[in-house]
Amino acid sequence: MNVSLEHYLMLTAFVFAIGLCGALSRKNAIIVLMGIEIMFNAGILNFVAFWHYKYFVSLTAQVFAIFAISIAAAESAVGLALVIAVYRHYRSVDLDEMRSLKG
Amino acid sequence: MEIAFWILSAITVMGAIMAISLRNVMHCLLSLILFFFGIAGHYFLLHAEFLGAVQILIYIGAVAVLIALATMLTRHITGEEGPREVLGGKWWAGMGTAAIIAGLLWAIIRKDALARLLPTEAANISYTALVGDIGRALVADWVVPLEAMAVLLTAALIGAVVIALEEVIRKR
Amino acid sequence: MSEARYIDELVRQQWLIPFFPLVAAAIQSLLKRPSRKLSATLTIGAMGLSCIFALRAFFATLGGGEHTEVQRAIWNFTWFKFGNTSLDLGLILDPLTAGMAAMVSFVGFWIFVNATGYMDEDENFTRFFCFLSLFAASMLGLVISNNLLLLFMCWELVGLCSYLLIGFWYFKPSAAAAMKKAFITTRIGDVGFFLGILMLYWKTGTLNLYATDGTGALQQAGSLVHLAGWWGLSAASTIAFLLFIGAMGKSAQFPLHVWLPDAMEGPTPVSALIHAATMVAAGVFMVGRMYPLFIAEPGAWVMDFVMWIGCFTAVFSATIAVAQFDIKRVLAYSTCSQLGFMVMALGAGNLAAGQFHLLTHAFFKALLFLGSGCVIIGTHHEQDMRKMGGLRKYMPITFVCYVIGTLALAGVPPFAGFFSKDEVLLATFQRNRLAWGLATFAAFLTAFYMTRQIFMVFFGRWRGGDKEHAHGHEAHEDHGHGHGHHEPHEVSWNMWLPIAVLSLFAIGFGFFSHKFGNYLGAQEGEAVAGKPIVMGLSIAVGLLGIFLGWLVYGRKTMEHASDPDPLAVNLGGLFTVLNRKWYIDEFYEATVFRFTAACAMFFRLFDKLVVDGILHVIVFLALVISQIFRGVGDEFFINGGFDASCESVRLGGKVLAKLQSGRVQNYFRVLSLGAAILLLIYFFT
Amino acid sequence: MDTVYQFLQHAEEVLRGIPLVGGLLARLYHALLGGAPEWVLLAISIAVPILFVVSVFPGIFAYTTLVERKALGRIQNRIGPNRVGRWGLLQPIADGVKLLTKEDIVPRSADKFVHFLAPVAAVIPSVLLFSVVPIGAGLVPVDLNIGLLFAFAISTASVLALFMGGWASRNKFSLLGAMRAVAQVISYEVPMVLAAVAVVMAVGSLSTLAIARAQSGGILNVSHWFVFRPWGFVGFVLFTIGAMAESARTPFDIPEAESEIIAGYHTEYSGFKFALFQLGEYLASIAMAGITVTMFLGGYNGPGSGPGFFGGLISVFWFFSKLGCMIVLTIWIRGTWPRVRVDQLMSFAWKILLPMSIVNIVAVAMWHYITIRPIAWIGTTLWLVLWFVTLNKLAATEKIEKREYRYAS
Repeated sequence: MNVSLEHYLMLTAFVFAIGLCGALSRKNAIIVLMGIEIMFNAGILNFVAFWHYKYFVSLTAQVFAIFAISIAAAESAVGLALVIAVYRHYRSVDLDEMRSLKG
Repeated sequence: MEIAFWILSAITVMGAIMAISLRNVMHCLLSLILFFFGIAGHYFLLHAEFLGAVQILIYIGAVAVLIALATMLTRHITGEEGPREVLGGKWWAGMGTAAIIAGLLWAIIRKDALARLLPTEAANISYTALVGDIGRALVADWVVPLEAMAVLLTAALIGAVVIALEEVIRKR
Repeated sequence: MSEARYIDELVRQQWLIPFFPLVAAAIQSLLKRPSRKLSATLTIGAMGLSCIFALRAFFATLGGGEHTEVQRAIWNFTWFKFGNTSLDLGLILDPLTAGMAAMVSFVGFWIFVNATGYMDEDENFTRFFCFLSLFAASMLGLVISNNLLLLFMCWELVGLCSYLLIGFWYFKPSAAAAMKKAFITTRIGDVGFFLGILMLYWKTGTLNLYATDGTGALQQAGSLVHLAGWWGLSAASTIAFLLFIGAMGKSAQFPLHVWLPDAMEGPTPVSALIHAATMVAAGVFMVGRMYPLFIAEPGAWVMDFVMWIGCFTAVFSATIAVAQFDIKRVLAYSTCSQLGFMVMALGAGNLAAGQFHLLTHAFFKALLFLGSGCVIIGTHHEQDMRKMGGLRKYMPITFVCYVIGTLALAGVPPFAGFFSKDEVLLATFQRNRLAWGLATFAAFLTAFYMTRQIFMVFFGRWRGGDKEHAHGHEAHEDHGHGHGHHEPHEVSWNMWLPIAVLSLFAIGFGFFSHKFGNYLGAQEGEAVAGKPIVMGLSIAVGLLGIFLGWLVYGRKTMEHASDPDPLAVNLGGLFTVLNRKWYIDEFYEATVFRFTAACAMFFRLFDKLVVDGILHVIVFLALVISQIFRGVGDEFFINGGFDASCESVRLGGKVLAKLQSGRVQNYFRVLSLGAAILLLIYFFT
Repeated sequence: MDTVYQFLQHAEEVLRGIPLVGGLLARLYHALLGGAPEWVLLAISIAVPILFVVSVFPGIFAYTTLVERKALGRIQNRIGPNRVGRWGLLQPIADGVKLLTKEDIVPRSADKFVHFLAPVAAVIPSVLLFSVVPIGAGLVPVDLNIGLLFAFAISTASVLALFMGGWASRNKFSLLGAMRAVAQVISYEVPMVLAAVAVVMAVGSLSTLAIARAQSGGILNVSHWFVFRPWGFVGFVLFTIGAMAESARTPFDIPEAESEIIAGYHTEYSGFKFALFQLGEYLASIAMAGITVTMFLGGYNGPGSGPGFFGGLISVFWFFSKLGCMIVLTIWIRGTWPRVRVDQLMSFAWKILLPMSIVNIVAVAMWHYITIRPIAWIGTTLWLVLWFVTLNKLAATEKIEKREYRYAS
């Protein structure tokens, strides 16, 4: 059986769901961030797979992937800085304890 | 190709699952690194070598290290979590949502209409000299997004520093 | 055409003109330890170099005076490129640019020399000179640019520098307010300017003004006339109108003039620079630069609009200037008025007259401002004319130069102002008699208030030491050194030398007026009908104004600082109105500010009543649904009294508030569910 | 890899060309591999570079330790190891045996698995680094078209090992060492990569082989080395400093500063795991030296090097000579320089090296666009010197006053 685009789509869908699951159900803010990173990576892998199987002409997909990676890096930097700032305030990275914005 | 795909996929999925399920944050991080390596391997497999190297350089060299530092700055050294602390409130809802989305994605991919749209095999073209092409594409067609990205990264850098420094300044 | 080739070569070196001040500013901003000598040397030296290059360019274009067509050399280059689009920048060298650049760098040079004396005691000497350099650099950049993008960048830089310099003494609340006022007011005009630029780009697809292949925006002005614009104008005129709004802000034309008089809160050399060489000149220069767009469509109301705005500003500001007591404020309103003259000339269709008046005015207004700076320094930071007097004896050099400047501004024949003002009046005369009449009246007022100033400041007896209480609440506490009551004295050489040099130009520059018209390539037009009338009348009103000024102020000078102004005695209430500047600021206060406040109030009420009301309705509906789902609909409808509904509103609020849990993962879950629904929709379609 | 494969395909003719023993070698080769199927040749061509890397470079490592100890000894006016074998030549083997037989101690509270994984993770990236270092004309294990980027990616991954070791040991000194290592490596990576960007810009390729090839030619195959360009010299200095800091060599050995935090991240390691850590560290440092040689010192180029069998042999000789020089240079620096302070370390990276590397990139652009060589020389040199002086002036936080020695004369 040849590896086709569908295989990659399946893989990324699965990995995306795993990341989502982690981001939604874990309590620790850092692990939630990790889950988000996993989702990001799944998305980027999708782009590269589409590129490989010639769904996109030219290098658009690769360039997009590079931008996505950069954005993810910036996002994680800011996210972690937020986690550290929150930790200084609450002495915890527990997302369930951060609810001072409760309406 | 197939063997490599299956091995890498196994590594990727295993790394992802472990990264979100292990109890110790540090172990999670190491699993995440494994996952990143798996993804980088996929990139190499897909002939996107440049992206593979970038993946290692940025995700493993920077993001993972950043997470490690953040963990050490926020947790006690072991990174252990008690059994009750792992899952947040309403974890079942989160998992349910994830399951629903996974199912839907699966269904959509399996859907005939889409499956017929997708090519099954890689076209036979050489993938050489891509790095130069990517560079040219970045500074020719994509220069405005590139500049925007530069601004964004600068802003993120400054923002991260400011956010992380804030209370230190206030104390002085 | 060897000459044309020479300027083609020269245009590639035009960038050197703003380059030197820019480098000077950069070096000064990077210096670790401020050094007065170094920064003054750098600034003045850089300006001198710029001046040399500007003069070289000027003389290169001067040779073209005999040619019929305008000598113009351009140099466009690509700034950067993305994909198939590229952003171009360009430099230009034509008489307009060359004359302007030479004037700016020359006048700027002497202003800088004067500033070394004026700012001698200031703590932030180096910061001041750094800003000055940047200011000059951006103005020179504006002048030499052949591209609206570059022009706009420099335009904004000029605005920024004026903001920084007006508020140089930012610790004074008045200065801080003035800087904000200047910035915001000009920004209003900039909106128009920017719209104009956008529209120009939209219609022509280029921002280059001229191009060698004839695709420049101004070269397409002829075709723009045939495109439709807004307000019943052609595209060319619409763009011109929008651009003129920008010029109105920058050059302080009537509705947007309010910032200029306040701008004298900055140090006096800055005022000189703003009023003479850079900031306000930018607006007029820009109109001159874009002139082909203005005249492209004959008979459009834009030109009339420009003329009447200029005319009104000229008269309006002149009347205000009559009743001011602050020596710099008089000059500030005078600048407004003179700018009105320039704009009027442009509107009347005579580019050369407007630009020529701009140049001559730059010389004598810089002279007057620097002179007033000398007076202020000589009298130990006194700005109120009522507390001056008799300075003729104490400051002879300043006095002579100041009188020359005054005569030039008043338009007395041999001086520069006469020729340029005469050109302006003539141009207006040919276009519209009423405007000409008003302008002549403004010229009369100009002569009058300048004479008033001369007599108040330099004649009579020294009233500075008069009243103790007058000095008790001294506004300028930053120089509270002990000799506030000392006699005034002559200023040092680095302050009077610039005004002496400038006064030479104020005397002699006007004789080039005829040449200048040719130089700018203006067509002589129909025969100078009515020239003798115009000229004679303008001389007459000038002399009349001086005579009246002498009659009112010179015959019997003020004795005490607290004496009322003789004019106030005669004019009564009108004088107060003039003194309060026709209550324009108060008018804005009462209208614009009130309106904003009212809007804010309205929206607050709107928020409270409508938005909250809608929210309540939503809450109510949510409650209804929730109640139905709980299967107690009957009960709700049966017991639907007032109390119950109140209670249920609260309940519904609680239900909705649950959504706002403050937990990030909740939001994330909802988001994911939304994504799931989208996927579902995708799946079933 | 490709070169080996080509060599195998034409081995007989090539071998026959060697004087004296050529015929014998060719006959030997024919007896061994004559007529072997294609896949055998392919397998051999893959195995040879791997075996080479795995065997030769650890050997170099072993004798580097000896040279280091001897040289340090001489610098400190000692003799250094001289007991085991003539001139202490067998010392590395003795050390190896000692470390292998030592008891392996794992702290009780340590995270066993990660503690075990860390030394392994330290070695793997270091070995992988060699896969893109060309050791001779056309002789590179894998000629990746992203070779340099690959090397940087791998070298950043090596920091994870230090981090894992430091964290898993459950020892505050280990953790401090790990955090220092992480901070240091992240900081120094940036100027190092940017210094390499200058070379990449000049060559126009990321392939290490192409970079080495770009430096061939000129007088004696020497004058085209990038180190003899203004920007190349600056890049060389920047890159060497960065590489030294990246592999935590003195004077940048903050992560394992004995006097401050015992031994940093490998405080709790002993025996074979400790040896692996050392191996990884030294291999990384050697590989970085190899990349430095490739990028700035002309790689395998030298008098006499070139394509063909003999040229290839000479090029290998030149490469290893230069590598040896770089190793000795690092040892020399280690023996003579004091360790920098942590804050100095950071400010040096961010205030001097980083701006300087960016300035260097501009210098390469100037070099590229100024076609008249003398002007390019003067211009780039002036530009770099100007910025160097300015940066030093700007970075100087305090004025160093003249010291007064109260007790010394």
